[in-house]
Amino acid sequence: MIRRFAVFLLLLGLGAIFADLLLGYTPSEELNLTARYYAEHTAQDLGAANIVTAIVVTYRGLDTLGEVTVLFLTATIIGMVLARGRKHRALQRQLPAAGELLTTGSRLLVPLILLLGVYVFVNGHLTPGGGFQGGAIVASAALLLLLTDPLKRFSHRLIAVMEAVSGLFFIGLGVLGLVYAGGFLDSRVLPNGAFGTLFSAGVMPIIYSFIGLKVGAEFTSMLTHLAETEQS
Amino acid sequence: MNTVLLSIGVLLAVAMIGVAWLTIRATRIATAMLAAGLVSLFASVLFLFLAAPDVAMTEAAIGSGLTTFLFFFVLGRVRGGQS
Amino acid sequence: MDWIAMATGFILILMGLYGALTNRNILRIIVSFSVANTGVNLVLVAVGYMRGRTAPILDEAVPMTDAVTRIIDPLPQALVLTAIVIGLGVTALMLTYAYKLYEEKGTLDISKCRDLKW
Amino acid sequence: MVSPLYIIAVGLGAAFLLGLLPEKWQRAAYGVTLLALALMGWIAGSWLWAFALQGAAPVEIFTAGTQPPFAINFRVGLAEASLALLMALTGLHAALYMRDTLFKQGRRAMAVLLIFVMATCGVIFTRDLFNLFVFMELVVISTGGLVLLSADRRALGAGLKYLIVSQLVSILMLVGMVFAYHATGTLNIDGMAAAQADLFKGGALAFFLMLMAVLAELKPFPANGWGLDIYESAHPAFAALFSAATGAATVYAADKLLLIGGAQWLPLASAIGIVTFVVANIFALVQDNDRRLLGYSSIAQVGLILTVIGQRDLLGEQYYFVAGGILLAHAVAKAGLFWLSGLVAARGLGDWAALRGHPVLVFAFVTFIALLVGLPPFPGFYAKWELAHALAANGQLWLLGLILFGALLEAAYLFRWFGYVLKREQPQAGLLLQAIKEDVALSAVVVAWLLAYLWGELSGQGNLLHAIPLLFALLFLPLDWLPAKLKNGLAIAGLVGWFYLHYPSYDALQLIFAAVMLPGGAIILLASFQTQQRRVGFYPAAMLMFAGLAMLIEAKTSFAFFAAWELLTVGSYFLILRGKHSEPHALSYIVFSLGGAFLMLAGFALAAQGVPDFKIAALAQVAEPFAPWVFALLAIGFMTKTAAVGVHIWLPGAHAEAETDVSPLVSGILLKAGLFGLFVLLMTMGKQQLYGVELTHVMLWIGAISALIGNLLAIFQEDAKRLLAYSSIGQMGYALFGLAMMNHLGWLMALMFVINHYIYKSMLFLSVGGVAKRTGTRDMYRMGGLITLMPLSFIATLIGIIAVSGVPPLSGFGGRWIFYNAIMTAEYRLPMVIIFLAGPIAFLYLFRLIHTIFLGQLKDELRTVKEAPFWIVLPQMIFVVALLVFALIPGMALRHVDAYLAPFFGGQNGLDWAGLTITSEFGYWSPVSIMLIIGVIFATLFAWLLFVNRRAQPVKQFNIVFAGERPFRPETTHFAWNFFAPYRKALGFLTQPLVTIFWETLTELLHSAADILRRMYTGNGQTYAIHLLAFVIIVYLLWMGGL
Repeated sequence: MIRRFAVFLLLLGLGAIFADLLLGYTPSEELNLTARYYAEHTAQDLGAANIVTAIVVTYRGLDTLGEVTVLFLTATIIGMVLARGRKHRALQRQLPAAGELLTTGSRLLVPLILLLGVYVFVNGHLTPGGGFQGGAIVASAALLLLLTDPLKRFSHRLIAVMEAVSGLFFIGLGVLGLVYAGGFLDSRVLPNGAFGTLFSAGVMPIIYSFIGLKVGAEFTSMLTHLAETEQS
Repeated sequence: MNTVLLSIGVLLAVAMIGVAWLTIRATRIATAMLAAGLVSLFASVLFLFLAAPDVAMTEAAIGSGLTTFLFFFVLGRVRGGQS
Repeated sequence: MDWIAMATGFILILMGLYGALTNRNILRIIVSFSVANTGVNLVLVAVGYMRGRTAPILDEAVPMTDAVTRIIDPLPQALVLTAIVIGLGVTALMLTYAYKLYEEKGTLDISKCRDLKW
Repeated sequence: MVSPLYIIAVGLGAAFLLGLLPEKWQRAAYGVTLLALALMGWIAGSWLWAFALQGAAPVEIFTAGTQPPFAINFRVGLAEASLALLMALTGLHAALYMRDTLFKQGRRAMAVLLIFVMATCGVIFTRDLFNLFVFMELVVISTGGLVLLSADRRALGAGLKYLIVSQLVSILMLVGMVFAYHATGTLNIDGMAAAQADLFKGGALAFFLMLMAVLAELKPFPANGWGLDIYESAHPAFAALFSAATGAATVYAADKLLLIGGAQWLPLASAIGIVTFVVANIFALVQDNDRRLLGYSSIAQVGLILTVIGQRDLLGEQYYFVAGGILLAHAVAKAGLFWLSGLVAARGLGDWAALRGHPVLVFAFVTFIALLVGLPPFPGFYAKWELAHALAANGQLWLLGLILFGALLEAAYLFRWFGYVLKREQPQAGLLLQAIKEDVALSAVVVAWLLAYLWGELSGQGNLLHAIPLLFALLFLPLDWLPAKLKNGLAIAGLVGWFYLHYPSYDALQLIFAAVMLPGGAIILLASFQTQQRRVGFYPAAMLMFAGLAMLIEAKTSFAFFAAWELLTVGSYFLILRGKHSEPHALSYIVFSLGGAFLMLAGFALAAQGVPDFKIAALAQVAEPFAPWVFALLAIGFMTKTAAVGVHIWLPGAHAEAETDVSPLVSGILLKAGLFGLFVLLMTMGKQQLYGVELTHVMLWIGAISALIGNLLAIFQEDAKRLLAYSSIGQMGYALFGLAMMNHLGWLMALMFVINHYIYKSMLFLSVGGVAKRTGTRDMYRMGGLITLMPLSFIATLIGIIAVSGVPPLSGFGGRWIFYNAIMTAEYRLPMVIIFLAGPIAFLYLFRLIHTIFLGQLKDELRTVKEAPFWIVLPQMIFVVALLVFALIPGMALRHVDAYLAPFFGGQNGLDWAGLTITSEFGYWSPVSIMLIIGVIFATLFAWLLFVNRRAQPVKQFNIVFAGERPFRPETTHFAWNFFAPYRKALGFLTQPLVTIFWETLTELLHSAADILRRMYTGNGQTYAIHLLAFVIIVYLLWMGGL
């Protein structure tokens, strides 16, 4: 009870800080310096229609690399934690079979979901969405498969290789930018191409695709590791 | 800013706070998790209104989708974990 | 709209923290934090929002030349994207920890996990 | 040079590559890990090379081919490059150290390690706020993974606590950041710093939240329970990383962030830092788990660095020198200690005694402790010096005081720990030696000494590692395998040689002190020929003390003086610690000495007022209002060494428990360092008044009381060496009194005491030590009748006590004579009475030495006792001769000194030295005739005694003993037991150990306060999160409320 009261009081203090921020907030009428630069230059310099994507992939590509690394780390640590002390006797529990409807449905849906995921990340530079969203969609296909058959095992090897290869390509493209263009992760390694088309914005769509693959692989890895805990 | 949009916004906000209340005070953990996912889903709708489609998609896919699944995965493994 | 979102965001943060700091069950703590994270994302996006403007995606509706006057600040959105993913990463990691702790101790009560102190 | 981005690329690329390798290829994966870390280190190292040696300018590195505010940029300069090198090297060492664990956990663990190191480098390089956040999150998450490499199951809980706290941190950070962005329109750190005004118009709160988030990662008090848990439970190699790498990276992040805030936020950083520093050190006092102790110490050190960051503007150009010195010293020492902790099997502090069998590891341990405490010649010493001067010059005296107080606490628990290592019983568990782990730990020792050299070069004060005395002392470390006799010869040659080469350049005062300390030390060292075998550790310690003394005498600047002072303190501490039961006494010695040294540091800093290269002679020019304070601080510092009453409690134990040949070293010689300091002080600063009180007058009283109390305490001792130790307190009281009289004869008498006290106290300690060695006890009532068995020791003791007590004909009388002359020229009635009273008391205890040890009946069990070993007797005989010579012709030394002192007192000699008699305005003293007269009296009495003794009838022992009853404690029936019981009844109230009680109560209070307060660390992760929130709110209320 004391704890609740103390927390309440402290949060009241934090609330006061927040209230202060809220009341002191004046929405800006004009784009600030940074945003104006993005609005003016993104399309010309990088050839990307989706400015958020241009920021995520190129201007702040290093953040994104870090972000992908966060997922990689999480997936790796989860694998490490759950591998630790896992008993090796594979206890095959008999589970009730998933319903016919679900099984058939997932067979039908999985390819479609995968296709959607790929579409989302390949078009990241043109439309909303991109690697992360696409990756999550790809992972949801895996999730669906896991739901229909809880004992299903994905090849860890395949996931790991996909994770590693896409990660390496991401870095490799970044380094290419460093060598052949203006800096690390500069997307202008390839020509910008025609604005608004699929093959435009330099290597941006390629990078975003690798991000998508990597994120998908990492999510899948997390999910399968957690799913396999059933074994023990 | 038209009133319809504004009232939808207020409605969403109220809904979110209500559901968030459920998250922190629900008796069953499963309810709390579901509520947290719902908060996230409402938020992604709000993001759309805030002209942030990228964020909306991400929040929907990752925040409310994957996260909630992760929660339930673990919940299933720890069988409630209530002491 | 931005005011509503921002206020809601702040309230969600406070509620989430309240939940995280008063619930003893580790899973509930994690769930509460995810609510708080959602709140943070709302605040972030709300700060980038500008009335009467559209999403920072150039197409026929928003031509390149009008971009400066038509679109909202894209940067906070990019930040939120990253924040969401990082949030997921941390959440997943905490969940794994919770699972492992449960395996070791048979409980998820955080006040029972006090082997290290002083 | 390769872009630092490659550090990121290599780290990440290798981590991803590990995923491609088959699970079985452990070796390949490990190879890739090592290679990547080495490559990262090489890149950082090449930049460091360019900046440090080729003077390259800092470089901005753009990403995405776009200018900074719009894209993320890195910056690499000297600080970044050296920190990145630190990260990569500690990472590489961690990988080497954890080889077994990494092999067991597989490539995943290696990938996490790589990402950890990469992320810490990112934190250092990036100039973008959000990017900083991303890298910090990576550090947090990889910490969450690496914590689990521990064999300790509790690490899981610690990791979870950390994640909970970091959630809170990231919420604060993000909210703050977006509002800061809103206010300034940029995320670039430099851009924000440029737009500072906008930021604070838009709400300082945004910055406040960010600052709190970054500071929270620095584990400020009270929001640091989670950090301690990680330190305690993590794998030692990771704890080393967490302390060295994470600590350094986060500190640098805080530094960058404060750049945005600007000057007005610096005091906040200092305040948080200093509170953390002091409180963490207090809590560490009661800690018995080694890793948790190191955790507290890490938190404290980072707090100190934060304090320094807060003083950035004040330090100016010295900022990187000071902050970098403390930071690197902390990182290397902490990493080294954590690595060592992996070699020790059990977790108690006492379990480290297992190191004792391995001198190299003990050396490593002591290096790390010295590095951490900031003893010369390590970087922390130079840094502390500069810091103290900057603070004192700018009136930040409270801060300086708190820093020194915290540093003293830290030294206390670290040296206590070192005492355990050398003195505690070796535990069963012992060591877990593994060649690679040992090598990793020892590499930190190498780095420590390299840093010491580097900081010496950079200091602008002269590199201590170029000082020949110090090098000579250090030379004995590699020579420690030689037999002791050989080393002893070398040591004596060194002392005499140094004196021979340098004495022409000394003035009279220096000459007297140098003669006592160097050739004087050599004579005492003759006694050391007596020891067999190797005597590991003795010579480096002894020579370190002598090096300090040699450097002290020649010191021209305050820096050289202070450095010499610290060296001699540390050396003598090691010497004292060698005694069998001296662990607690050595600790109290070092704590008091360092406390005194810190006061001196403060005094010098206050005196210099920012003047670089402050000359000792310039003390004379220190003006009001500083002068009296400088005087007081320095005087207390010196009086700590001379064991004036109030700060004397370390002395009896330290001197009594020391080895036979060490007691004379620390009593006969070491105490003189304090007198030397007082001489220098009084000669330069003269009389000072504080609040209308004449400070020398206070000293006079202290001297008188010391003389009285020291002598009084001495008479009630049963332990012969302890008696002599207390006697030293009294003797030093006389000297202090003489000095404080501030007249010519007073000073002359003090100088005479320097010589006399050295001779007779060394002699007495040696003879009593010889007796104790032969009889196996130091309790006087267990001895008796040794005159026939140990005649030479008897003669030495006899001569010694005659000299001490100041009766004619020996030099002690000369001292008294000058003394009484001096008093008569001054107007100090009451203290004069006290000091007169102290005289006869001295005779009471001295008489016991002869009476109880050498006269009376011989004990049965002592019948086979032989004379003390030759090498112990030899120096005593030399001293006997010296005393006689000095008694005959005191003018030999003193007339020069008299002439030297003359200019201070109007140019006249105090005494007339014509011929063999010495004349003052009150009378004359003719040593030769006195000697003759006394000789005649003595011969007559002796003949009569012999005549009388002829008819003496021996009585059988035990013929009337006990009357058939066996007493409960047989020794109480001995006539010498509690010999002065009547006096104890009369004067005992004066000997009540009030001072001891005072210091003990103070320590006790600190300890119990620490023990109660640290219970706020309940172990509950949620509570820790609440602590963090409370920290934020409290700082908000205190700081923003007043802003």
